Amino acid sequence: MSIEVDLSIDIAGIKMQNPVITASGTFGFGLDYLHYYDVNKLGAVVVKSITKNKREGNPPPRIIETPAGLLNSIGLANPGIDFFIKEVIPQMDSIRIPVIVSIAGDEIEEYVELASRLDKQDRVAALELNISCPNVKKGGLEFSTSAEQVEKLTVSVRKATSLPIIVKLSPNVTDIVEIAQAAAAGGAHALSLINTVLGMVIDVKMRKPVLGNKKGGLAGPAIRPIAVRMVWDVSQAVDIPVIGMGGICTAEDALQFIMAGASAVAVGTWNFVNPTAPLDIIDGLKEFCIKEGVKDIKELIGCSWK
Amino acid sequence: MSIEVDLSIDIAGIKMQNPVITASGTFGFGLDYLHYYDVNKLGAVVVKSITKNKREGNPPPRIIETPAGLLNSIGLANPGIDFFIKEVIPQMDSIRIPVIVSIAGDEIEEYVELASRLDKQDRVAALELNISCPNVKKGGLEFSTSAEQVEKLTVSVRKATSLPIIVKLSPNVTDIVEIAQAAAAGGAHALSLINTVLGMVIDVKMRKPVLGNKKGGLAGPAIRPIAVRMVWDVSQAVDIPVIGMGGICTAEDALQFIMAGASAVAVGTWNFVNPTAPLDIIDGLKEFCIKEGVKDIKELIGCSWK
Amino acid sequence: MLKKERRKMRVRAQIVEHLKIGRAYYLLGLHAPEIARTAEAGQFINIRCAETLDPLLRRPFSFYSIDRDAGIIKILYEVKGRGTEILSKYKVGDFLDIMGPLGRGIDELDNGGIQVILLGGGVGGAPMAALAEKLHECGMRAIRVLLGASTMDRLIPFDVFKSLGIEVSAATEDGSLGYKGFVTDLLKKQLEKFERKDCLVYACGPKEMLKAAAEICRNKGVKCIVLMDALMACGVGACQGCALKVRDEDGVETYVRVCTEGPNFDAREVVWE
Amino acid sequence: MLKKERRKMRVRAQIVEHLKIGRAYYLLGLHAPEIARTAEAGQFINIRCAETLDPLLRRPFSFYSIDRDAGIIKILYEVKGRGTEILSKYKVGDFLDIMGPLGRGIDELDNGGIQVILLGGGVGGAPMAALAEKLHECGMRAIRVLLGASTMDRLIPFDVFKSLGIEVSAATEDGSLGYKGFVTDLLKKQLEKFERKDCLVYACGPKEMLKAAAEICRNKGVKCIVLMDALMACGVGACQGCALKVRDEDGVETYVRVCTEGPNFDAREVVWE
Ligand SMILES: Cc1cc2nc3c(=O)[nH]c(=O)nc-3n(C[C@H](O)[C@H](O)[C@H](O)COP(=O)(O)OP(=O)(O)OC[C@H]3O[C@@H](n4cnc5c(N)ncnc54)[C@H](O)[C@@H]3O)c2cc1C
Ligand SMILES: Cc1cc2nc3c(=O)[nH]c(=O)nc-3n(C[C@H](O)[C@H](O)[C@H](O)COP(=O)(O)OP(=O)(O)OC[C@H]3O[C@@H](n4cnc5c(N)ncnc54)[C@H](O)[C@@H]3O)c2cc1C
Ligand SMILES: Cc1cc2nc3c(=O)[nH]c(=O)nc-3n(C[C@H](O)[C@H](O)[C@H](O)COP(=O)(O)O)c2cc1C
Ligand SMILES: Cc1cc2nc3c(=O)[nH]c(=O)nc-3n(C[C@H](O)[C@H](O)[C@H](O)COP(=O)(O)O)c2cc1C
Ligand code: FES
Ligand code: FES
Repeated sequence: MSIEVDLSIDIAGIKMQNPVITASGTFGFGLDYLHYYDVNKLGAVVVKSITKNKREGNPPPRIIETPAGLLNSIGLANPGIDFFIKEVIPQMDSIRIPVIVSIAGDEIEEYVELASRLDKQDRVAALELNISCPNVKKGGLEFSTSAEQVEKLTVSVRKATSLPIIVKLSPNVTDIVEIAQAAAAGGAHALSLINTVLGMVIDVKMRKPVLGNKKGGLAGPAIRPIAVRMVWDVSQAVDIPVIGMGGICTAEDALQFIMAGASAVAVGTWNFVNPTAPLDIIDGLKEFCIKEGVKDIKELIGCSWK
Repeated sequence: MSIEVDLSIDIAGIKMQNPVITASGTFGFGLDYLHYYDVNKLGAVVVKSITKNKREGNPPPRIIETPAGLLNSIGLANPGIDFFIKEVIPQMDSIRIPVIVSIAGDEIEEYVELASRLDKQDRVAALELNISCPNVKKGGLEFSTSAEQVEKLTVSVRKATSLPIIVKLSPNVTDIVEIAQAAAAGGAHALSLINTVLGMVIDVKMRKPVLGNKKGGLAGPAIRPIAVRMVWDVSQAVDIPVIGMGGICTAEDALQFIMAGASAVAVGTWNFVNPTAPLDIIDGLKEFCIKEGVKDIKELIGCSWK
Repeated sequence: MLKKERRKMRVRAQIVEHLKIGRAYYLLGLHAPEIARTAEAGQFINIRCAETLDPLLRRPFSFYSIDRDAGIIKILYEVKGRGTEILSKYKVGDFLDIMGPLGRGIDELDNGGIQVILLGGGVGGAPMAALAEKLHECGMRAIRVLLGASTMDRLIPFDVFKSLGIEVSAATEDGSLGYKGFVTDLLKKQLEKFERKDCLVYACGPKEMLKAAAEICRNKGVKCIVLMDALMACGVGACQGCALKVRDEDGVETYVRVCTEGPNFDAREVVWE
Repeated sequence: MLKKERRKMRVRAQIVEHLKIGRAYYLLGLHAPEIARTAEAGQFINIRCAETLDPLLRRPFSFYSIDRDAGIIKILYEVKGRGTEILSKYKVGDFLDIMGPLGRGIDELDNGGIQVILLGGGVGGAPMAALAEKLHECGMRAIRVLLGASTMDRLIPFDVFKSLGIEVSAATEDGSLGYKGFVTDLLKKQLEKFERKDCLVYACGPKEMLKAAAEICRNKGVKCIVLMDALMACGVGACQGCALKVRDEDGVETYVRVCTEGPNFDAREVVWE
């Protein structure tokens, strides 16, 4: 009964053995989960967003659970590009799958500098531009909500590196398609969506927001229908591949994104609950394909609207 | 121990004995729940959106459960204004609290016509302009995402009626504050937020969207943090009162909205699960005030940022 | 109408019986005298299966039996997804938050002379048990029950019908019990045998089965009442979520609410899509 | 470091004991030999309390006792909210999805000569039980345990300590058992009695208590290790959610992860806000 199923996928030259990757910020530098399973079974790893300088991040509390969701205001806490290149990359020897490095900045120049420095790193398979982190006051929201800025940023970064560029979009916009098209026009090789949805929880006993940073980004299963809708809209409007994410827990969830038009999917918040979920999802995708007689998972990409 | 707590609130001349109302579209015409409890204990009732002509609504399936949420594409199914005035209003005799009538249209002229017809109805305490229903192709989204259109609409409706006007805002925008300010500038007496968040669920067995209308609006606890964030932002930016809604189930949830700046709160999806929730919330608000020594709930409005 | 609807209520009902039936079904008995008092065959209750927000909504289940004297109602359910999975974990003595009785009961039963066929596919047979009891109570004796399922494990129990002296014929797709094939084949045969039109068919089960039954009955000129399924949010008529397309005599199509105007409909009105 | 962390794992552990303790706490015993093998006092496990998506995250609980030979670990927990409420419903024989051992264990125990005080506020006393066992195992005899709570029902059981021959002093805010007042008052008195600085205090409990204990120890020049609480998402260092502000010797402030760099910290490093 067991037929061969082709789960492999090539996104902008990033060759993945399967379409299941980890979402930035939920998997550290790919090292924290090495103890739980063989990370090399994934399609790729996306690391926590890196900035030029070390960032301490936002004051705690930084996370609060919401109904089927997680609100966070980590604030891009990361050791900075120097430490990343000197200390983290050498530790990544045991990771043999593509490593996608997420970068974030306050200004275009910062992205450009990060990109050109990472350009020289062999271990880096692609760059993801995090233009949509809602937890940074400067930059952040501006980039992600202005089509013009997004295009300009993408063009600038492309000039600085020959690495494939993935632009990660924010859901906190009136028209995500417009932003997606701007990124594509700027030369993005692929798009990631969605980042977190702006939200807030108030502690009624203290009469103030729970999070130290007041607002945070909502992730997890709660936002899944929002993410599926956006992947559906964007993937029909652009010619570059889309990496879908937002509340993916199971193979069925992953299939929703693939059928909505995603070429690959990323697991975020659910890693925290079930660290081996990405593996379960890979198995589940294979099983689905076998049962449904699908020889190549690529047949399913966008099949709900094609 | 039992001190007197003042829960009453006056929103744009709508005098409510307490700040707990029902959200449009989740309480029918206030008649379906008459069997479960005394609806007259609520602050007010908002009825299902009415359009000029009878609308059959969207093809089924119209609802699908999501993690801690409900995605719906009812499509404004309603019997139209004639039937509403002739058949429904007379049945509302047993309702002695303010009845707020939600109206929706494809064009400004339709809103104006609905407003002027309802202007003459004694049973109607106020109008809520549903400019944000994501389930109608024409109109709907356009109004709600354009500050200019929202202001124009509000100005036009104000001319047609002396009833207080509540503009209900959509969360599917980059900057809800801008839209809120436009409604205020146009003469809105109050704002309701939020309406549902655009979303989609795909049936992976059928390889197509579950809902007959493909996309729907996400409501329920899942969207609560998004709603609280928007109430927080909007209520600090405008001088008119805000009615908060989105995933309210308990008194604690209601307090989150009040502390974020809402003068009243509406219960939507949760009515379906717990029809007496609005009463439990009223009791819970009173209890909270007693415990915390709050004599007038109005003291709590916006207290998390004041 | 309002008077009738006033009977709807929300109660915490104690579980008095909870048994696994065959490999796929559970029988759940609830002490809910206020609901039992007015409940009718064909109506349903809306159960809150979980205390958490996921799954969020209540789940609808038809009455399988109604014992007014004892104040006990029963449902027969299949574990389909998360709601019923959680429901199956409850123990005798636990309490459940239920709303009911919801929907219209079946009330066209006075025509004593008529021959009645009760058709149930899978767990769709459940409401037929309550209906059989009601018909029997009304003095109706010309009742036949046709039950179908993919395999014998998925047939609902026959005992309720047998204890009323009602004949049951079964069909399984794999032939593990009774006729091998679809239960609608049995319906066809039965209607051919009758050769008379003053027969009334009640049917509940998967949509495809209902559609087939509707067509068979239409061809024979026999009236068929179908109990329709729909995804429901409120169950009380407030949300318009459970829309079903129907066509009136003039061919005008409108949507009706399964939870309020139904769940039982004349099959000729239903627009099968 | 990597080698040590490799010991972390995720297992389905069977419940071997589940008792209500007093009015507020539960004792939960789990058969998890792989985790018990390497678990250290001061570390914790992350339990998936519900199978649904609400509550979503795991919940962290410190080891209350570790029995390597039997492969059994125990936690003592308080029902605080929905997660622990659901947890309390599990029965002996059920399985739980747990991750562990997480965080750093307490490993500064070799200095045999030192006098140790274990300070626990409310359910914060739980990890002190595992610590007492470990200290005793290491041959340490100069141990005193100070437990505090609002009322006697909320004191953790003394038996673990008593069976090791360790003296326990209790304080309750309402005076229902032991000293009437804060357990930090007892700490102050104890430290005054000692009049020596080669004493080590371990403390776990509400933030206000830890802050007070830290100050008392600082004034006396006594080292104090605090077990910090934090809202956690991953528990393994990946999310940066459990940030705690610390200040190094040069006064430089940074955030560390309670789940990875902690949960135990030198109280002098913690920036109390
Ligand atoms: C009026 C009425 C009476 C019913 N009576 C019975 C009965 O007596 N016994 C019985 O076993 N079942 C009955 N059902 C169906 C029952 O409500 C569903 O099986 C149940 O809601 C599934 O819940 P779940 O959480 O286990 O499944 P979910 O996890 O919600 O879904 C599992 C699968 O079932 C489908 N499903 C979910 N809800 C429904 C629904 N309301 N109707 C149809 N499919 C659904 C989903 O699309 C999915 O494919 C009745 C339904 C209606 C509308
Ligand atoms: C390293 C560590 C070890 C712990 N060890 C124990 C232990 O041995 N025994 C024990 O009873 N508890 C322990 N806790 C606390 C325990 O994790 C929380 O009480 C539990 O997560 C509450 O879950 P809940 O779903 O019942 O409450 P929720 O419904 O999530 O919340 C109820 C209340 O508790 C607060 N809360 C929720 N999660 C936490 C948390 N992680 N820390 C502090 N407050 C929280 C919420 O803000 C809210 O006010 C420990 C926490 C940490 C970080
Ligand atoms: C704790 C946390 C930290 C995150 N950090 C980042 C980040 O540094 N860069 C980024 O692009 N996205 C970040 N994200 C967003 C995720 O990558 C992902 O886009 C989002 O969480 C939606 O997926 P999910 O619902 O599966 O978590 C973070 C999300 C969480 C929950
Ligand atoms: C089934 C359903 C129907 C709705 N119909 C309407 C409507 O007709 N007009 C309107 O303004 N809002 C409508 N809404 C939106 C609600 O009024 C409310 O704004 C939204 O659901 C958020 O609140 P909740 O999370 O408490 O449900 C509807 C919501 C649901 C779930
Ligand atoms: S389920 Fe809400 S109207 Fe039928
Ligand atoms: S809880 Fe995720 S880093 Fe500590």
